[in-house]
Amino acid sequence: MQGVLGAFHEIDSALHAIEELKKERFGDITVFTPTPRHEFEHAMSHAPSKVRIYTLIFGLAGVTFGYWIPVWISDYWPLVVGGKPVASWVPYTILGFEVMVLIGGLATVFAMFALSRVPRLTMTVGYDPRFSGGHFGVWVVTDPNRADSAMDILKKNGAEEVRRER
Amino acid sequence: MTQRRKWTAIPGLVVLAAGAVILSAYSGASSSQHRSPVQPINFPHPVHVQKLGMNCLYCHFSANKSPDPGLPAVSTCIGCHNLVGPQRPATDLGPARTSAELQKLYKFADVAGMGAGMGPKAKPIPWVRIHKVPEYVHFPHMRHVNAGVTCQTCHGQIQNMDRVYQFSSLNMGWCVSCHVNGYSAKEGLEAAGYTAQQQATPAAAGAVAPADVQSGERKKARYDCANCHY
Amino acid sequence: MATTAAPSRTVERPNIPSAAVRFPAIKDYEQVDREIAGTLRPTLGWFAALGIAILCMLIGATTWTYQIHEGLGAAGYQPPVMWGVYIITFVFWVGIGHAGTLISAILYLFRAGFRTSIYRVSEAMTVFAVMTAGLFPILHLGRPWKFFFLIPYPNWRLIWPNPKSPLVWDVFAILTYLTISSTFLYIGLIPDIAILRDREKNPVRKAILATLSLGWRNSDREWRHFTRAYLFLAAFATPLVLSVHSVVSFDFAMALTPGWHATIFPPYFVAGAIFSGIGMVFTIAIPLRKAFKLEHYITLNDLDAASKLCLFTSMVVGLAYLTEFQVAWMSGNRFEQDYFWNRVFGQWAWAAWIMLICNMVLPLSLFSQKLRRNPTWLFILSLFINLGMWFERFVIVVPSLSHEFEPWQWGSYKPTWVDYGILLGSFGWFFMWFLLFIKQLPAMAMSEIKEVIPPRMKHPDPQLEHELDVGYPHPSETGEYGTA
Amino acid sequence: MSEKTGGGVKRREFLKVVGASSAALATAACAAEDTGKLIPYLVSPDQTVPGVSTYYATTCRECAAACGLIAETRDGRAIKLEGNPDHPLNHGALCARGQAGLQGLYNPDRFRTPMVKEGDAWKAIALDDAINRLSQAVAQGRGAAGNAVFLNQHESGSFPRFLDSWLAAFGMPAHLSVDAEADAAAMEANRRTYGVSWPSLDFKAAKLIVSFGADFLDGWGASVPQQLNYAEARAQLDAAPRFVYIGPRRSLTGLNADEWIACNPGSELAIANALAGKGSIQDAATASGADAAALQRIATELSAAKPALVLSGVTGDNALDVALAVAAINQASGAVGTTILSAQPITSFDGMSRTDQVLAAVERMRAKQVGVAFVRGVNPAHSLPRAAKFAEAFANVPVRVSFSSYPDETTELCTLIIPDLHSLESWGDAEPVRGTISLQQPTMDPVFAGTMGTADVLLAVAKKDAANAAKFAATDYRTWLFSTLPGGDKAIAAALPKGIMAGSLGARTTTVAAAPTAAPKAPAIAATQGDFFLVTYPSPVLGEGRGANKPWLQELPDPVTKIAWSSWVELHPETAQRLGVDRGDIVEVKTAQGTVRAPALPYLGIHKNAIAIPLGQGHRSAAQMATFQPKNHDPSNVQWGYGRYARALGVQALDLLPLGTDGAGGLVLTSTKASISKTGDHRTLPSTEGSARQHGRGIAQAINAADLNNPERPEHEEIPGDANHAFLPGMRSPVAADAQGELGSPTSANQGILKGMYDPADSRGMTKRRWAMTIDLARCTGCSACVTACYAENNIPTVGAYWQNASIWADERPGFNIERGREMNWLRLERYFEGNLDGKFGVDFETRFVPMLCQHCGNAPCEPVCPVYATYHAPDGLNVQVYNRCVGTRYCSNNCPYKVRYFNWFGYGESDRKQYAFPEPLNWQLNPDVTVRGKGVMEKCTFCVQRVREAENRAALEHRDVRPDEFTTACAQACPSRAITFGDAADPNWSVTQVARDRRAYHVFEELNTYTAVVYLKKVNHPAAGAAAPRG
Repeated sequence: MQGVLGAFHEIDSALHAIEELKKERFGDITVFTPTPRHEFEHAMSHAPSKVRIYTLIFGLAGVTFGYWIPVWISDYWPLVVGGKPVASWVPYTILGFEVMVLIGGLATVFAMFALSRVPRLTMTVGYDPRFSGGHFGVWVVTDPNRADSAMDILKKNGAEEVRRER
Repeated sequence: MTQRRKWTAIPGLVVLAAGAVILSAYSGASSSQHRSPVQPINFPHPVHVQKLGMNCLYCHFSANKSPDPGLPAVSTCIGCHNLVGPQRPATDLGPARTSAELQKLYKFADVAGMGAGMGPKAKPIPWVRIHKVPEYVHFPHMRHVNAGVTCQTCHGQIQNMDRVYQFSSLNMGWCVSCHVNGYSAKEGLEAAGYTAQQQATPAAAGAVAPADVQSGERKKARYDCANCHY
Repeated sequence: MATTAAPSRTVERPNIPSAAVRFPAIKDYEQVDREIAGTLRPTLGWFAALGIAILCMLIGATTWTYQIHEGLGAAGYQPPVMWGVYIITFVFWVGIGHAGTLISAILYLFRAGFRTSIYRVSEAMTVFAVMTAGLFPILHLGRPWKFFFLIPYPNWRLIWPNPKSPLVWDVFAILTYLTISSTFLYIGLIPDIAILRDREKNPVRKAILATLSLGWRNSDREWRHFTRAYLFLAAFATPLVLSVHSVVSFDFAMALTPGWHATIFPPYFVAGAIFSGIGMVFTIAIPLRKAFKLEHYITLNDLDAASKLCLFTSMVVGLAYLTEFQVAWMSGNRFEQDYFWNRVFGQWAWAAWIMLICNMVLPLSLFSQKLRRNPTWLFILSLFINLGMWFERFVIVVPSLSHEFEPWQWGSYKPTWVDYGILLGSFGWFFMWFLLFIKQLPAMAMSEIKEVIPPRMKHPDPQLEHELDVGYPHPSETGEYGTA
Repeated sequence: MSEKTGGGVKRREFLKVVGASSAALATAACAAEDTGKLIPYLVSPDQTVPGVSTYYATTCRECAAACGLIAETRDGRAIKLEGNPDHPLNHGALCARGQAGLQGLYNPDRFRTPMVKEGDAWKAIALDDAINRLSQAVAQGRGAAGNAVFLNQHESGSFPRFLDSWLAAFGMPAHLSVDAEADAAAMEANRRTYGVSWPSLDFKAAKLIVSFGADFLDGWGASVPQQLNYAEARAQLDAAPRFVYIGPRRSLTGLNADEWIACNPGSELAIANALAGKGSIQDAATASGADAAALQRIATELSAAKPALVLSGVTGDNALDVALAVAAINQASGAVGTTILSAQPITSFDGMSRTDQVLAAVERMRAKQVGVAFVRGVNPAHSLPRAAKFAEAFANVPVRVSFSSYPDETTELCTLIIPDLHSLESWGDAEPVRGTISLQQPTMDPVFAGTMGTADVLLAVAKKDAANAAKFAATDYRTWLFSTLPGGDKAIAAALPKGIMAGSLGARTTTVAAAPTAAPKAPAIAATQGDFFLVTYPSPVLGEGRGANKPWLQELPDPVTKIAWSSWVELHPETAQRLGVDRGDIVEVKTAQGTVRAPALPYLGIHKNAIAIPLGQGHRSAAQMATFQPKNHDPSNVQWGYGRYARALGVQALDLLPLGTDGAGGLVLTSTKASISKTGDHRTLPSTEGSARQHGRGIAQAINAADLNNPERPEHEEIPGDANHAFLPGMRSPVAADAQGELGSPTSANQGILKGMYDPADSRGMTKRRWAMTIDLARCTGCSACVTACYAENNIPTVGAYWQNASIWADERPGFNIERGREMNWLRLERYFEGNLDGKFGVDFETRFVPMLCQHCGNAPCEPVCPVYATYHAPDGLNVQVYNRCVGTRYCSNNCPYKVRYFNWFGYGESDRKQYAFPEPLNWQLNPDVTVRGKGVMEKCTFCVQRVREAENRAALEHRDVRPDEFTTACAQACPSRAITFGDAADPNWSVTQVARDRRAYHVFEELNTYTAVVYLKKVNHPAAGAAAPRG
């Protein structure tokens, strides 16, 4: 996998570069930004994250389990306490809720990891330490023969540094 | 791609850990099952029970009338063993035989030898206890014996043990599952080592009426805490 | 986030809407990294503080060991007062924890700008407070070595915890809360760890940071899912906060003890928790801001906004106090009436009045804008609030138990050195973790601060400019962050 | 001691001690656990089955009355004392002191071997050595009459006769039969009037009971039979006799009275005469400071009441005169033969010597006329006033022999100690009532091999003596005894199982001098110096001090003041206000004879002009004692004074008294005035009392006899939640929810598919039962025997000893744990005052006693809050506490409205701890059927579940169901008022169901909807005509 990496210091230049790259049909573009900016989301126009689905599914699973376990426990060894029904479901709502939050929350996080390919065990090409600092990066995956045009576009739009990576 | 497979390993580990916990919880790890200590005198249950056909209640005399099964007094041993026993002078029944274990018994009982009574320096035999439930558990032997539960159900086939070992885990779960699911006379007799046809005969079944054996209905017992813990 | 607010080009009047709080003194991303990463260098004062914290923690640990060996009698329990300092301190720490989640989650959902600078500190505070609180339920057990009886797991005894007991609800609630809030903290930390990783020269530390950062690359894809997940987590944490302290309040409300058996407890406890939490945030953030020279991050506007929240919750709590008395008065229940009379005018008046003054009266000072913007006063006040909230729990636990239905068994309560030793230990334990935290990981969310400061631009065009909303006079002109 | 018991002992120690520790640390229950050894008998004992109790009938020797005992023994050890149902005296009941006899038997301070004093040091010697030394001593003592003094504890039976014959054989004067608690004046008056020293009293027959300081419920005379009878009398409800108590202090008996006439000490005679019509009411009123109108009213009542029962227990210098005057009143009201049954005398007190005789003997000692002195079971160095200078006189006796089993003040002054056997280890007899012999037989082998029955010692000495060997041929005292008892061996063998046999013992050589000796007469109290009359009285629990080394008795709160492990000075609240003295302030009480300092206790029940100090504490050693090391089990570490539990406890009030006897030669306890002054110090009194008022919460309810048949029962308005008691839901079904038909699954509430063992149709069928209890407050006198019974049955640890606190930076005060409310009494006796609310200090206040124990609620608040099911509701209606499951959150206790749950703050049950409550051999008394609780667990009343199970097991073995009233709880069994009934409320054949139907029935805190299984029956008051009884 090889491509061209451009480091920008100003956000607007980075945005313009992306727009032009898209015009030139450069497909696989990745933006590195120190902090989430809506401008890039608009520019990249990706579909919204799918995390929510996992949250929903596992949240429902959690609440079911959280209700079921106390009922099962009470029934498993039916001891009467305080003259209450052996399995009194009302207070079990609390357990249901807590377990829902626990499982739902953890599922959300793991889903986020999964979708954004984290943990990434090896630093792959096309990243520069500056991108966690003050710089915005644009990484274009392209074949060598079109690389030069990509580099031109990046330079033209005021990239501080442009380099080829393979 | 490789990354994906790598990170899927992480939840895998979590699952493994959980499994380990559950396993350890259910294994008898927390009981002294199969413990088989060396006794001061290697008392051969098989000889007394199988060969001589002695009833458990001969020595464990209060098992059917007291929570405490009863432990034979030294005098009980001597009662027989200053007359009979493997240490036997040569007679027309056979050549002289002697037994090291019996010598130990005579030492404890301070018995001069065959035919002599117990001496003044007699000491009780410090048997090593094997089957023990904690002090906060009250186990009334007589209730179980009189309900027809065979000794072997809990103690295993002592009659075949050259050295007695703890047969059951004596875990609370072990007790309770029998109280809840009930005791079947048939299974009890099988545990005691009776064959199917033996079970039919009242004699073999001992306390158990063959009727129960046939019906196979299970005797259940209370399983609330205060039944044993107070 | 904060960027959605309307632009304003004039000098901010102090009473700005809390959503519009900004960092005028912060020019660009590099400055953020420089200044905040700069706070991580260990200092002598830090080592001293850490040493003291660890010492206190050890005192607590030793005392606990002694108590386990000797039996709970070593503590000052005096039947019928069967709960004492330990439960009081448990509720106290759980309460502290709540403000953290409130600030990091609820204010996140409400887009409150002043959250950005203090949320990392308070989230960390939450985690460590809950870690501290979690010790006490075990610590106050008669047989702490049997605490696992409370945990639902398959066991050979075939018997499980009693799901009808509020204490079991506690187990679920506290464990969930600890898990979720520490996850929340960690997730928020990942991008910052990545920043540290990229700034780090030392290969060993770099490797560690790289692992902690899970190879975070700030790519648009990561950010896309990250912001989503963060939002949902916040959405989960918000009801969780409310539920957890409600559950804690059930420990009391579910009992029929006079003074406990009240439906008002859940909201009352939640408000109290947030109130005490804000207090603790002040206690921590104000010295921190000074020590780390971050007055232009935690600006007076931030403090001002936070004090308003503090004032509000204080009034909610005060209302709850009064409502309790009114309910007892109108209930016609002589047990309740006797008890509440005894609380304020009897045996326990001194404690009750400490509570009322610290939690109801003193915070009223925050109506004054001057005091709201006076860090010194806020710090002093916060100490009173912490004291007052500890005594609130004291007043709830001890007098109720000492004055129950059965007059023959009315009693008193006097803690012993063991109680105090363990109380001290809990503070040592908390601050030990906190101090370790602030020097290893950034006490402020760099990447989030970057969100609310204008990015560098070559040709500012009006459309974008509107969106990015740059436009402040430099704070040096307004003197907005007088280093009070 | 034979290997047999020895083996058993080892086994038992293993069982219980390990039991304690593993109850505490059950996590150790893993593979590595040491299961210990099984020690068999060498020869199995006859007619005993291991693990099954054997019962022996014997006789109680804790006081002179000689009640009948049933000693429960298990594996060769006595573990519980109960009353003998067949005994004519106590009919199966037993007082606290009687039950505590067990702690005399197993007292850790008992002498293990004989000891001889060499220089200042005590040396342990062998028995035969001791016997030799004794024979030499006897050799010195023989000869001139009066050269020897034998002070023996008063007991009825053959031993005194044996003793006298032995003394005679050696030319020594007859022994003195001493009982420091006896009321000589009353006995003298009885003898003069009725010809017997103690008639039995029938309160039932009386129309009116008037007591001049006669505390017939506190230990005056034969308290158990008197209490039984008094309770029967009060149980007649509206037909019951009214009870008026006249005296300077309201004792336990006084608190039970319907009316109290507070009078100055010494004025009783005037009142008695006035009531008898021999003197003017007005004079009596002025002399006594009582209200003339009240006296007049009582006089008229008395004249109308035929028969009345008037008693005198006055301890002033004019005691005999009052007693005689009272006897006259009785005769006038036709009491003799109806309420005073002189035809059925209680003969236990016959032949008792009087204090003046003892004082005479002391004077002889002082005059160096005594060569040898013996003491057995008496402690004159403590029970005589310091003014008697006993120690100095005793020192003049060259040879001083003590047969005491325990260290005490007198024994410490002796030169030779030959420890006696405990009565539970030895043979004996008594004649408690004429015509019935109560047998005393050993219930177990002696605890310590080095001890020997005094009678056997004397026999051995006689055998060594050429002249007497022939006279005392009997091999041991048992053979001698059997040879003298009527009917011979066969009759005895037949009688032993019942413990009693018909027949009379030979007349004993009386040791009562015909006329009073020249002992100093007490001064008239009015003549002495001081601001207040000083009243000293024997504690109803500790007696004159003999109970002080029994932890059960020390722990048992005084029934009146509810204070344990301490002494105190009672003064009237008004006096306290005047002196600015608060409860617990140390005051100094000063008389011509001495001073004592003790904490003050403002008490409504004492006359404004009087202060009172109880006897019983204040034991002290002549030598300075090193502080006691609870973990030092070395027997040679003798706890001089009165043993470890009496160490550094309270004050000796007798120090204040001048030496004086009354007309009958009895010691005068109310003989001087005293002045009182406040010191700076303060000490929290170790009391189990929280608030003495029930604040109208209806815990102890009462009804006026007049209102009993009155349908609208006016007193109910004031009682919260006082519902219609025809419906007793708590008693009706094991689980209240079941009564509501809701027990079962969430889905089908009333089908209840999840009922399991709670299903009445379940094969395990426990739900047939609902164990329940009724407590009749009209009968309860607050004597607290039930409390001690509970301690004995359930292995409840005592926690008041000063070393039973934490180790580091902790106060070491006797009763510290009680100050902190950490007492463990599963069953406590609450004492509430009614009327005279604070600030108004009249005499017309009422006292209500409530035994408070776990109510075994059907809707138990403690159950649902336990996170681990350590407490839950058993299908047979018990609220169960599972010790080994308990983790100690103490939430259950917080949620218990009755506050009847108790927590093990320290390792009271763990033998390796200094807080251990059962130091060897006290742990032998532990009930093997009850788990010894370790530290950190909650415990509470179990309704004696071990007895329930035992009965069920017995029934199962006999293939039957448990029979109605087949068994009962320990408290109900012991109660000398028969106030407690226990049984199965679901089965109408149990008497408890009948009792619970009573019109007076109520539940405590019924408004809390707890559906309790304990039903209380209201106390019945008999207020003076016109006066309304206080409400509450």
